[in-house]
Amino acid sequence: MLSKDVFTITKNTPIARDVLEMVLQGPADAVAAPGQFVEIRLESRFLRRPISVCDRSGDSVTLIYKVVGGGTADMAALPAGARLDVLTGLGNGFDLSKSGDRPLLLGGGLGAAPLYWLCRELVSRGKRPTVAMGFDTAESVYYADKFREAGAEAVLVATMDGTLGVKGTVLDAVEDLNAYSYFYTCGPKPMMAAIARSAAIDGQFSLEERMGCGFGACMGCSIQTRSGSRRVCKEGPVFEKEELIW
Amino acid sequence: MLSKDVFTITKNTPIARDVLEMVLQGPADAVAAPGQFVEIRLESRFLRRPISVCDRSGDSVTLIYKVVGGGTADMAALPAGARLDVLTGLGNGFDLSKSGDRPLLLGGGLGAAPLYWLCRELVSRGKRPTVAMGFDTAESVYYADKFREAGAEAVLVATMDGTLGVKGTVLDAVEDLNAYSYFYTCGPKPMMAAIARSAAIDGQFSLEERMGCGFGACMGCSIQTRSGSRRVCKEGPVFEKEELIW
Amino acid sequence: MVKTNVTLCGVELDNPIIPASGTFGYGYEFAELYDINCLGTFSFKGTTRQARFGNPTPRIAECTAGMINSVGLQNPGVEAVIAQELPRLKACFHKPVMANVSGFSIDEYAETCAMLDREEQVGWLEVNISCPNVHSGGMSFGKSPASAGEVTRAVKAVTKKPVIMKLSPNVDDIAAIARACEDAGADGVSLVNTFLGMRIDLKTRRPVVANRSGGFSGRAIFPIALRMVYEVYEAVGIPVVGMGGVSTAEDVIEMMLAGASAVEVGAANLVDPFACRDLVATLPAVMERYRIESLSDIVGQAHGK
Amino acid sequence: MVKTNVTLCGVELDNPIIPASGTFGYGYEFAELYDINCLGTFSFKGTTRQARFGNPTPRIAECTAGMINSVGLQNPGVEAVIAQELPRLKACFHKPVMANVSGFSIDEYAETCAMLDREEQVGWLEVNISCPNVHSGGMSFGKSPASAGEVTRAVKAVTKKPVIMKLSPNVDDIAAIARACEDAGADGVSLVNTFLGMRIDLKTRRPVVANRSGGFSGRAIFPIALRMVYEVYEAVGIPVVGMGGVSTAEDVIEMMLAGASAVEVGAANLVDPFACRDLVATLPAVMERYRIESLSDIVGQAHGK
Ligand SMILES: Cc1cc2nc3c(=O)[nH]c(=O)nc-3n(C[C@H](O)[C@H](O)[C@H](O)COP(=O)(O)OP(=O)(O)OC[C@H]3O[C@@H](n4cnc5c(N)ncnc54)[C@H](O)[C@@H]3O)c2cc1C
Ligand SMILES: Cc1cc2nc3c(=O)[nH]c(=O)nc-3n(C[C@H](O)[C@H](O)[C@H](O)COP(=O)(O)OP(=O)(O)OC[C@H]3O[C@@H](n4cnc5c(N)ncnc54)[C@H](O)[C@@H]3O)c2cc1C
Ligand SMILES: Cc1cc2nc3c(=O)[nH]c(=O)nc-3n(C[C@H](O)[C@H](O)[C@H](O)COP(=O)(O)O)c2cc1C
Ligand SMILES: Cc1cc2nc3c(=O)[nH]c(=O)nc-3n(C[C@H](O)[C@H](O)[C@H](O)COP(=O)(O)O)c2cc1C
Ligand code: FES
Ligand code: FES
Repeated sequence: MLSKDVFTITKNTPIARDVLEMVLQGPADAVAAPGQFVEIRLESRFLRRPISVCDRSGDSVTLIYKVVGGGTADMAALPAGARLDVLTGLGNGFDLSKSGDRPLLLGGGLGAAPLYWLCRELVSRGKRPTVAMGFDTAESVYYADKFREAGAEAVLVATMDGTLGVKGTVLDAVEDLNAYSYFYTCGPKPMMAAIARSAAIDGQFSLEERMGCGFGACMGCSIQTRSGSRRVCKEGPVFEKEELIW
Repeated sequence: MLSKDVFTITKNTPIARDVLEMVLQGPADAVAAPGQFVEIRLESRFLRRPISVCDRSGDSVTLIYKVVGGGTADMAALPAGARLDVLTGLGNGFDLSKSGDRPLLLGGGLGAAPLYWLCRELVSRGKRPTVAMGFDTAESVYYADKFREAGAEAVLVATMDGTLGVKGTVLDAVEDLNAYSYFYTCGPKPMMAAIARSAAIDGQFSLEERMGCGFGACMGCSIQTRSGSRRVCKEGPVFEKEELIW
Repeated sequence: MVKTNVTLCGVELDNPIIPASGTFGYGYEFAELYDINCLGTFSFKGTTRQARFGNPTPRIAECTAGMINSVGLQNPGVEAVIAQELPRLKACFHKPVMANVSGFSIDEYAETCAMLDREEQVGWLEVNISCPNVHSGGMSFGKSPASAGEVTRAVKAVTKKPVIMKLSPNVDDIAAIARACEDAGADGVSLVNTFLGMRIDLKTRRPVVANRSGGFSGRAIFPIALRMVYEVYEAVGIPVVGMGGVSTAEDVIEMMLAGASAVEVGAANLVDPFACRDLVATLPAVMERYRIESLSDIVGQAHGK
Repeated sequence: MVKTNVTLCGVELDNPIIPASGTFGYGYEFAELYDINCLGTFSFKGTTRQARFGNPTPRIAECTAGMINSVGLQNPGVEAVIAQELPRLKACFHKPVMANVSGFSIDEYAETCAMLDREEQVGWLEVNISCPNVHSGGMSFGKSPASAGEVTRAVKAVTKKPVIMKLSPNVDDIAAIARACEDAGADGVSLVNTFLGMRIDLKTRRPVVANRSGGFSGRAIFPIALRMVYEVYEAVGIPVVGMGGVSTAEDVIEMMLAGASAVEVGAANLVDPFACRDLVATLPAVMERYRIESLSDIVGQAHGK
């Protein structure tokens, strides 16, 4: 259920090239599942900015975001102590019940962020997730250690330029995709399309679309799926493999 | 000459009902004469806000303003320490050379503000200005003591409801307008029109118009005078009595 | 106690606040957030004879003080609306609702309206002849007085409910179109729909929305919409519903002074799901500040008549 | 080193930045603030055959992300412009200048243009058929393709200088007007002029500007202006000068991707007298960020042709 609240920024610091970690303190009860997102209002922007929940514990919500344009640049300029108007409880989130024992988490760039809380939740349910993360270059890598500390079975890193881990895409880092029980993925479209093509196992994809509202009112984010039209913000952002048309 | 600079607010506090005094610190050299004004940029407003200079000394500029709408409400919310983008050096200012020995300064409401620096300058030139100020009610009165301290010969206060000083308009506070050597006035249009009708002596009026730019570029503030069209922001805001058509 | 109630084509509203079509779905999702019976009414998502998926994504682009959408009338079609959406709507909203209808031919408009005419909860038909997002769609009907009149007549022939024609701002002379609708029997007009607008992505060097251009709305358009409401109010004798960029109670009052009997609110709902609830709540205090006792007294007052 | 130079109707500009008519006077007052020779050129205040005082005050109203003006073409008349303004302009600006002309009859347009044609420094005639602020004035010429073509022909007959027709956005189909101008011999078109807009004062319950409505411009209108530039670029083969809400170097590039050969900047000058100087200064860095080597290469690139 959507909630609109004021949060206070307790941390907002760089953790990789153009990437920041922001911690928000406030009434976070609506943040119900990994894979959900929030919508942040910024004074000088008309639309809110959708950002995935990277982690939640108690009244604290962690976001990881990359500065790509005006809105995220505004976010990066906010000091600790600043207050933000945030919609929480948006989107469906990942379905953990399907993970099997050895799920594979595949994150590309900023797409690794929502997998962190997912990883923690899977570990706490006794699963042994493997995390594979792909980046452009070593300077863009974040959270590899955090995933390890969270109890990931293995953390595989790939960089396109080979400056860290395996050279290539996230798929190059994973020896055999189909050796796992299930996958969860979030990242750039070409990466996810490649996963859809290679995976024999089932899994879930977290999608991105330009959003008007982020809570189901405008039909701005509708996509065609095998079971008809779906709003990425409401019925998504997480969709099962078999629903998606690539 | 116009100058565009960043000023720091060192003070921004209420001094009468809905009226605040703001002190700005910064490169104030362009503020050349009493009667000039500044244009303040506010983040959430498109146009700048024109405010008369109430006083200047060194790098400090004092403004007095009334909260009447969104922009002035934004101003009132600014804390000391905030920085403002300000255009200074706008408008012609009062012509002090014509004052004679016993000038009369007539201010209505916020119109008294620009007369303060004028009063100080006249005193420093050995003149003996009398100041007459009109307000709605006692709670709206400001700066009466400051004018006295500045060396005004007399400070006459009128309020419409009689709660302070003479009951009535600023003209009711002045026994005989024509007993003075010259007048300077700023205030609501009806008040200034009444002065224009009653005055046999010469004097100067400071006008207000809605402004686009405030520095002569848009023709938004043009008025018809006896000597042709004039921009209130550039050839004004101060005009000689004989130029104006009421 | 100030009076916020107004009358729209003979139907009384508790207040003039109406979430605009396409920004409030069929209401029931907002009803999970607050009791939507606090609203005057709302205009539901533009409904067509057949189901429509709408345009490809991206469908949204951000602008200074506004946004572009190219949703393209996505809706499940009038039959599904009647069978599935209206029952859900009825469960949470107990006032007459405004049915927003679009079409691709005069017959389609008439058919869809005839079906919605039979729905008890529908209080008004708002006939959209102004959607900029569908090629050869609604917009072309709103571009000439003749075709606007034709649609009006066709719809009036199939319904007893008040018919409000929704006009496009992308025209030379919106007052002429409004007059044609009035002459053809319209009970009211609503305006404005979105302005055709565009954004280009500097990185890809291509238009942001897949459909290239889309409908621009939000705070930015308010002064143009207000001028059009003012003009149309002078041109017609039927009620005018004003919209375009409304986001504060002050905006609502300004629209009404210009001539609006009621006011729709679009993009503001997308930025803040509680926008219309909050507008309803703040309206009385703002009325008091400007010494307005009854909103219905101020309609068109800026004309000084 | 990136290249900012562009060509406009055969005349080379060091950069595409052009302060728009009515927001830069005759230039010399800005020359007191900075060396205006850094600009591509500028378009001087709309000039008419006779002197005009313009409309009564208030002439200005503020809006979200924009403003309304109802100046009404205040200017000293073409003879005084030639006798008094151009010599002062020449003293501080050493490039060809754009002469902006308005009129109330075809003859008047032609007469004024003929007089300005004899002025050496005038590089282009920008013929305003789109001023919304004068009743029965320029705007009506810009409302139909036929009359737009007529003005174009009359002006072309009296000048050898490039003629740029300045179009109104308050029309059904701006591309059709542009095409009519091209067919009549125009060397370029510039767009957009202001949108008819309005604000009402809640305290007085009357329109803010004395003339009731006025011309709305500033950041708010950018997406509509951009769409029109895009459409007109598809419709004509002559150069398009884009304007409407431009205030950053990114906006300049977006306009050029849509099809503008050069870009005018209006209201932004009023908010910040140094706006155009700063645009010229920041353009190269922004070009580099988006990997643009030469601005003249990107004109119309968003069309993907
Ligand atoms: C469900 C969801 C979850 C997301 N989670 C994250 C995250 O955890 N971390 C992160 O860094 N980014 C995330 N994004 C992308 C993020 O929303 C954009 O990077 C951000 O909106 C860009 O804003 P901007 O103003 O900096 O860019 P601009 O390009 O200036 O933005 C202009 C407009 O486009 C929209 N936009 C631009 N890029 C995107 C995009 N990739 N997806 C959707 N809208 C976009 C903006 O929201 C805005 O409306 C997510 C997007 C979605 C839809
Ligand atoms: C030369 C000059 C000097 C001034 N000096 C002072 C001063 O010393 N102290 C003071 O309190 N006020 C002064 N004013 C008036 C002051 O500019 C307005 O009160 C202020 O702009 C209101 O802004 P707002 O956003 O609160 O009101 P809003 O009504 O929300 O403003 C909307 C628009 O109207 C303009 N506007 C509103 N009222 C006026 C007005 N009376 N005159 C000109 N423009 C107006 C605003 O600038 C803005 O563009 C002066 C005006 C001028 C022209
Ligand atoms: C996302 C979105 C979808 C819309 N869909 C419709 C629609 O289906 N039918 C319709 O008549 N208007 C539609 N509109 C137009 C709005 O109802 C309204 O006329 C317009 O947005 C102007 O109001 P605003 O500035 O408050 O948004 C839509 C607007 C938006 C933003
Ligand atoms: C105060 C003002 C005066 C204007 N006067 C003229 C004019 O004389 N002639 C003309 O062609 N356009 C005139 N315009 C229109 C501008 O040149 C420009 O077309 C319009 O403002 C859109 O650009 P902008 O959004 O950057 O302001 C004027 C605009 C403003 C704001
Ligand atoms: S973004 Fe509005 S419905 Fe998804
Ligand atoms: S306000 Fe622009 S010329 Fe005076």
